[in-house]
Amino acid sequence: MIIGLTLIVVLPVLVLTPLILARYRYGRNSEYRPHWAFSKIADTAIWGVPFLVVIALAIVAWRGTVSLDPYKPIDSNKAPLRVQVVGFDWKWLFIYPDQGVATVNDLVIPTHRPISLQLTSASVMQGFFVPALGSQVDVMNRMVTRLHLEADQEGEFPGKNMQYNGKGFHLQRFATHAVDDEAFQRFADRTRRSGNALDAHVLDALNEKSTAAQLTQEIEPQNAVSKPAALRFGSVPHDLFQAIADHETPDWSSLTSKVPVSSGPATPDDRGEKQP
Amino acid sequence: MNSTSTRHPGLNLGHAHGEAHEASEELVFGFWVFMMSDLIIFGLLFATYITMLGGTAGGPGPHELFELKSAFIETMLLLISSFTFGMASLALKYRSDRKVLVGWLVVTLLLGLGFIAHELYDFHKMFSEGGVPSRSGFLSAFFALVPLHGLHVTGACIWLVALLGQIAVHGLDTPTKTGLMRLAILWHFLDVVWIGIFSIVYLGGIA
Amino acid sequence: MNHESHWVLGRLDWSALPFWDALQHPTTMNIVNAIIASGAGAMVILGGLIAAAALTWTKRWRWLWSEWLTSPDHKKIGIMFIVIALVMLARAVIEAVFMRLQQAVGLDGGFLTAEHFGQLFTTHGTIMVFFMAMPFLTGIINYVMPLQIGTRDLSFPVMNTISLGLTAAGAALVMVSLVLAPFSTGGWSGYPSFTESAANPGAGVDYWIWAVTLSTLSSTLTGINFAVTIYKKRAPGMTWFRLPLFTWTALCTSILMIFGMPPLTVATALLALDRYLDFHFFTADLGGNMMNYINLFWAFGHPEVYILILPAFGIFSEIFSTFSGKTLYGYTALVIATLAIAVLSFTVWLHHFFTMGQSAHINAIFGIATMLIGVPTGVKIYDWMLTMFRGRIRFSVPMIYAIGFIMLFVLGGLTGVILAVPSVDYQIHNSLFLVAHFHNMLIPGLLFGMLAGTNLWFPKAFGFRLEERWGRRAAYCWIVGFMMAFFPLYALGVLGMPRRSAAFFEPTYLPWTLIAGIGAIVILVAMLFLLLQLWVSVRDRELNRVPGGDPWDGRSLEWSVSSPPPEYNFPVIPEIHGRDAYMRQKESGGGAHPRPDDYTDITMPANTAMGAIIGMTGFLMAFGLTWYEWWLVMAAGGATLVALVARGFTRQRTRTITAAEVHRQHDTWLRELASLRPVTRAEEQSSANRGLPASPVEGAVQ
Amino acid sequence: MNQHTVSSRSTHRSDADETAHTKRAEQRTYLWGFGLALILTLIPFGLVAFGSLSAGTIYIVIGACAILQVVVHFRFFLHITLARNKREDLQLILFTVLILTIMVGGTLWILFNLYYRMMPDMLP
Repeated sequence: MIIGLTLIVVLPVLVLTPLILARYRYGRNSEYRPHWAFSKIADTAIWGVPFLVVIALAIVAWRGTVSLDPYKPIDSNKAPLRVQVVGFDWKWLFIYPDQGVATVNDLVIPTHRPISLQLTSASVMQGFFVPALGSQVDVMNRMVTRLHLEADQEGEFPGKNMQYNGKGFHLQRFATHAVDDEAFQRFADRTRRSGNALDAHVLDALNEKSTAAQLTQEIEPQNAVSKPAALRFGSVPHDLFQAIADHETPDWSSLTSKVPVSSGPATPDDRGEKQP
Repeated sequence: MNSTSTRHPGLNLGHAHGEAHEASEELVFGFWVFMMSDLIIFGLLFATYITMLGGTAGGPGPHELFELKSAFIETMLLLISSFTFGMASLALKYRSDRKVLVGWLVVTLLLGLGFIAHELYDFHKMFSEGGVPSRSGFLSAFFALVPLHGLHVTGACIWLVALLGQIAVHGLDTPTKTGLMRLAILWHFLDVVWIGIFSIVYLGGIA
Repeated sequence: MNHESHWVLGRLDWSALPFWDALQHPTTMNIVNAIIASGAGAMVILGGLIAAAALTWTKRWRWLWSEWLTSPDHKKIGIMFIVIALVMLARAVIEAVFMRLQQAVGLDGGFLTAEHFGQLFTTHGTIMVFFMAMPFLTGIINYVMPLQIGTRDLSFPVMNTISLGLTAAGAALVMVSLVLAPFSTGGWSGYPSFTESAANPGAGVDYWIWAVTLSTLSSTLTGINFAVTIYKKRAPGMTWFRLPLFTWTALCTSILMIFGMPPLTVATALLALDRYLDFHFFTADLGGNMMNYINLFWAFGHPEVYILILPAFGIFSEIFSTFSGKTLYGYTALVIATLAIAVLSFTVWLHHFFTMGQSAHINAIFGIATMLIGVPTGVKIYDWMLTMFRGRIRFSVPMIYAIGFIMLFVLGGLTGVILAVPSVDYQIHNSLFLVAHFHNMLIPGLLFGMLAGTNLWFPKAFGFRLEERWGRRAAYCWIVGFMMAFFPLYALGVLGMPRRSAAFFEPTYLPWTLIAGIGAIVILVAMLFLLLQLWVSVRDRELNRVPGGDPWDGRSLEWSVSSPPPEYNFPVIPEIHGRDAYMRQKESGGGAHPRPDDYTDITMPANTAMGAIIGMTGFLMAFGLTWYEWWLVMAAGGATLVALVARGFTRQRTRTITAAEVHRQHDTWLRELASLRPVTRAEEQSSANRGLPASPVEGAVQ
Repeated sequence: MNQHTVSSRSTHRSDADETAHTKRAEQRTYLWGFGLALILTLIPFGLVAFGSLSAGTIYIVIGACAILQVVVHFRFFLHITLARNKREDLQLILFTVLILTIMVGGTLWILFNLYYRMMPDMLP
């Protein structure tokens, strides 16, 4: 659509320029009018047509921008899944506040269900982007941005940081696993049962400038070789995200023990859309 | 008379100055352009200051740090100095006795120095009350905007001293005259910027 | 990095040497990178030594000082600006080739360390914008604009030398960073908080800040100088709507410099305050936020885009008209379009950060404003096509660049409109699509314009034409190399490859990065051909000499004087009666070079060391600030103040060239002119072209 | 201009009178300017120091007085007028005001919108 409209202006240049060059090249004795410098018809066309095209484009752009605003929740009959994203140097932390779990560089989401993301950075500015799922958005220290995504099919989609943040920048990648509802539930349960606690020691390690592989080496040396960069935490301070965004200490006392208490279904309630 | 004023708009030496009047044409216009470029810098610092008003980070804010009295004294010093520089410009334009011109210039210089001294004293007091630029974003913005104006006044004072020196060495020749013209514009311009600081930073902060 | 400051050396110590790191950690990769970095540093030192040795050998130091470095002549200053631009272009192109090669083999690795790669893209961008593009266009405007409006110099010739000095100082600082490393890795836009001392404590960002600041000051002064010159120094009869189009674009560029540079000055100054004095503008804590930096940077950055592109538009306007043997189509429309672009360019800066999280309505409004700029730009393109329409088009080197420009630039415009739609930008922001887009605008737009302008005006400046064959080869290589190097980047961007990636892990990228790598090599070949063109041209200069001064059957005043022009440009200031002043004179049949009734004494500005002094003190101050050598900063700052005050006390500011001398020089030239054979355009590219065209209509028709 | 190059004794005489006259007029201009500026400084100062108006009203008064005082300075000290023959610097100043409005207005608009959406604690 946008390209088509723009081509109305661009294509004549690409076609007519070679024709003019061929016809009026020196020595070919085509019509020569060295003082011809104005034509009302031509001027009306070259001002008018681009102007009309821009008006059309403006309407398209306005509508698209407003309807595809990353802050705008996606219409769906399912309640959105809340995920909180923190950009560290050079890895991503994903917190599932309603499931009480967290992962590093491993975003597992159910398909056909809106995902409501809150994002911040614990370091410098970064750009959160899963090309296959839609918009990117900048994440910044002490600020919380929003993004709404939805996966239409199952699969593994690469995600990246788009904003340069130092020498580990190109390694700051993560995998998005879109799975069905049950698989997601299994992931949440298994993580809650088996994962480590995201305690002060882990947060310190996250804050260091390291890639996910180096991080795994540090906090789970036994797993570093077998499944690098797939750290999962079954217990997370309930205010971790907001504490990071506000530069405060999380409420470590809210950490549960490694053995999980069985919990109800992980459907978020209305609180989900509000900031804690 | 009219034909000359069309060529030399704004602050000017007057046709009677012949060569200097002609030479000032480009110089003064160029200086105006420079001032306008400088004004953009001030404008953006004002904008930055306003956007940083919320960034006190728990530190002292306008109410704790600003004193209306000293801001008023500084305003008066600058306003009077603008007037005295105006008198100097007239003395130059109408070829009054050189002593009259130098007299007005010295008065202006003293007022300018008084302004700087008072401002430094203000900053000193703010510092002693914990109002240092490294305390918060708000204070950073304050200490970028207001001292930059102060630096401009300092520069203008140095320029004024240099011009007084030139008058002593070379007399009132064309370069001295055009220099005084441009300094006049700078001086009045700094007063205009101060209106913004007085109104937005001090009055707006305390109101 | 040692943060204990030595009282003389500040923070400077052994670790600043480019091979230091490899000595400490001798891994293969570190050694490879150290060799590359040390080689670059060695080239800087060697280049300096060779230049110094050559000057000493040929006993040219005095000549350099009195004929060039202290000359207030706008023509010489223009040439020196262009020399800086070309040296810096060579460095930045080599860096670009390294980056493309790294990405060509960058699947899972590559040969450059991420740190080294970060410095490469930062210096590449910084140099290309501030030390290649800006000096290049400043140089060309400096040289051409006063000749086009019929005046003898700029309004403020001494300030012009200071502008040159400041740009040279900034360029020198960037060059020194090769020897005493490192440079910033924060990209040419230097976003905090990555560039804050918390994340980047080293000297790199400080190098960047001061180099950019020097360049910004230089450009602000240049803008003021140009604008006042065009306002106040036009020849009698040169009314606004008789100005050549290049001068119009020069005026708009200078207005953009005057009002567009201050936001950058503010942004870098506040960043410096953060880094040096612990202020909190853009830090993550204590009430700072980096969003204002990004806002300020692009409030400069977008006008800057048009600072870069408008002079090229002006050059192309001259070229299309001259090499089609035709009046420019739609002069008034072109002027209005230029003015519209200049004003609109201040209203679109937010489109550089659509993804930062502001409301959709703000994004949409700025997106639409961006598209609006497309209208006057499109009008310009069509005006150029209609200029060629019904003309007699000659394919000289400038025209080849111009045609390459017009075809490629509209593609860049197309992708620009795509990026201007915020919802689309969310998909491709900060990807290689963006990189491809702005290179698509700046290489065909700016760089082709500058190279075309160099080919066009070189004979004016040096008295002989540039060789055509190598010129054409260089132009074709530029066009092909550009397409190969940057069209694949569009694809990579759509595939989601982020810009500034040292390496990648998706095998699907590989074919594209390989093609782009080959394209970069072709561009390197183009650079080589440019060098060859220059060498062959200088070697065969007698064959291509154009003493007549008008090799292209030119239309504006600069072609009416000898090549090279006398230092006072015009023996007698011409009287202007219409657009295309010189062509009008040629067509009127009254003789293209009338002999004036009488000559008068000409007063020219005397040589001055101000530019050299301020350049030197500016460099030392910036260097001292970068390495925390406070004594140096104080000394250089004091010297600057003393120099400025002392300049105020000098009175020997001009010198006079007598009427008799002017008369004698003009006579000599007119006699030489009379001996030349006028040539038709068919012989334009042959050595028969001595710079005297046959009468216009007949010459073009043949 | 030509009137002055042609100088006879009688025109010289009237020139001197005229000069004295314009000098007085210009002095009056400066006095007027000083007086007006003083008043426009004192009004908001007095209101802030001693008045008890609502914050909104005070901001409006401060803003209005500041803008008026800027105009006064330009008119009486810097001699920028609307007279037809002085357009060049007026154009320059008006263009600067336009650019300032765009840049400052845009900055405030963008940043406060960003604060509102992303860091509400920065809102004053």
